[in-house]
Amino acid sequence: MSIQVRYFAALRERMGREHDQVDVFPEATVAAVWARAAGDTPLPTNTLCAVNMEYAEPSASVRDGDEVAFFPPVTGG
Amino acid sequence: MSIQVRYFAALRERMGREHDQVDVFPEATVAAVWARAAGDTPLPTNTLCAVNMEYAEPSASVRDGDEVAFFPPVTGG
Amino acid sequence: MTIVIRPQAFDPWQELQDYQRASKLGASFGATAVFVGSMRDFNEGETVQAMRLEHYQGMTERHLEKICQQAQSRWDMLDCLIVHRVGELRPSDPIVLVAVWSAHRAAAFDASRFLMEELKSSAPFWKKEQLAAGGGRWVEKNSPG
Amino acid sequence: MTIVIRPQAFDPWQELQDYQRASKLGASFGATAVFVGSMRDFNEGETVQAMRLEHYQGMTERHLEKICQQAQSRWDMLDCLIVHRVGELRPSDPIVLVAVWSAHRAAAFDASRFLMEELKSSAPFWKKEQLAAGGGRWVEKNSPG
Repeated sequence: MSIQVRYFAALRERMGREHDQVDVFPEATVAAVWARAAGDTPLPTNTLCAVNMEYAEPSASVRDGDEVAFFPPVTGG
Repeated sequence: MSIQVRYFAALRERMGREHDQVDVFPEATVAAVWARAAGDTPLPTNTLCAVNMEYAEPSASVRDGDEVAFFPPVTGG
Repeated sequence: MTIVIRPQAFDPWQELQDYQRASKLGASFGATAVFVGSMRDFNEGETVQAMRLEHYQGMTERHLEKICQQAQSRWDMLDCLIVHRVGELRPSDPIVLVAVWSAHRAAAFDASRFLMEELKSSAPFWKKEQLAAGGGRWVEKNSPG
Repeated sequence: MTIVIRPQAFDPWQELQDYQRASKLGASFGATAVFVGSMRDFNEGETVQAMRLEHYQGMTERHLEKICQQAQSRWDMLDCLIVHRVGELRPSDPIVLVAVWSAHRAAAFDASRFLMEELKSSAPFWKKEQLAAGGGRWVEKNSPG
């Protein structure tokens, strides 16, 4: 399955890129998407995850074509 | 002692006037000022009292030259 | 800290724009909380055509200053503005504007609400409604906040 | 219910004036509660020269709509407006405007505060400060309200 991965803010800077396109096995989780995209880098503490623009847990599963985003705690307002 | 008495809103309309000038004995209270100004009319329930533009109880005493006001519950804002 | 009793209609957003432009607050404030109360055309089951707002000149200003000072002693307010209309009002006319500037949002939220509740429960203003069905009636008491 | 993400500077009072004039609220509302968050020139012991506000286009709008709907289900809101700045900001620039119109004041106060707290704790925006002393730093988390 092909997943579009996006990074924001400090995490985007740390990754050195805005997005990735990764292939994962069916039934893969958000955490598996991270592992595939980031290689050995563990998911930083406090990182928030979203699937198709809705907050999701790392244990949530993804589907082909999903957009998965990773970002630090939000600081708007 | 001479006291300036003022009425506001519904109470002003009920009294049929905006103010009175009354003479009371030394050590007179706000309640005594009312009695002198209003004659037999008892102080309507919920009436608020002020002496020199500060809220006061009917039992508060007044001094020569004071301005005493009577008015219904406030409804601003 | 500014308190204005105004017999003319006012636009609260225009007041705020003018007030803030003239102020020396600069970039010290991070939060502004504002409340505007306006005249509705409907109250307690009746259509209201107009309203007369009476106040106790002198005591009203003094009392509003006192509640501003109370707010200032309880919260880190950088500034506050109260504008209150008196006289003859029409539906949709703004009645009251309360604005608080502070460094952080909790103080602005808390102080603006405190000022409104104190104003409504204790500042000497009185409303008389002119009903569409004819006749006038004094509003007897404010709803709890 | 209107949500605007704006890359240009805005004057919150002008926004409110324009929005309310164009609205069909008439004399149905008795209460408007507004919060404006603006950029301070000082944060966590440092003078801040400028700020960049990043967001997740699409998710941010959708998330703000969701919290407006939550507020609408909890309080009798007649209307609400959220304007949030993104891009390059200077000290004293407004960052966010939240406004709620309702018949009575408790709903306006409660809903506007709810919207701000939800926005700050969960809407995908991120601030990067440019310090006067040199260098940039990401704001790590929002203060509790």
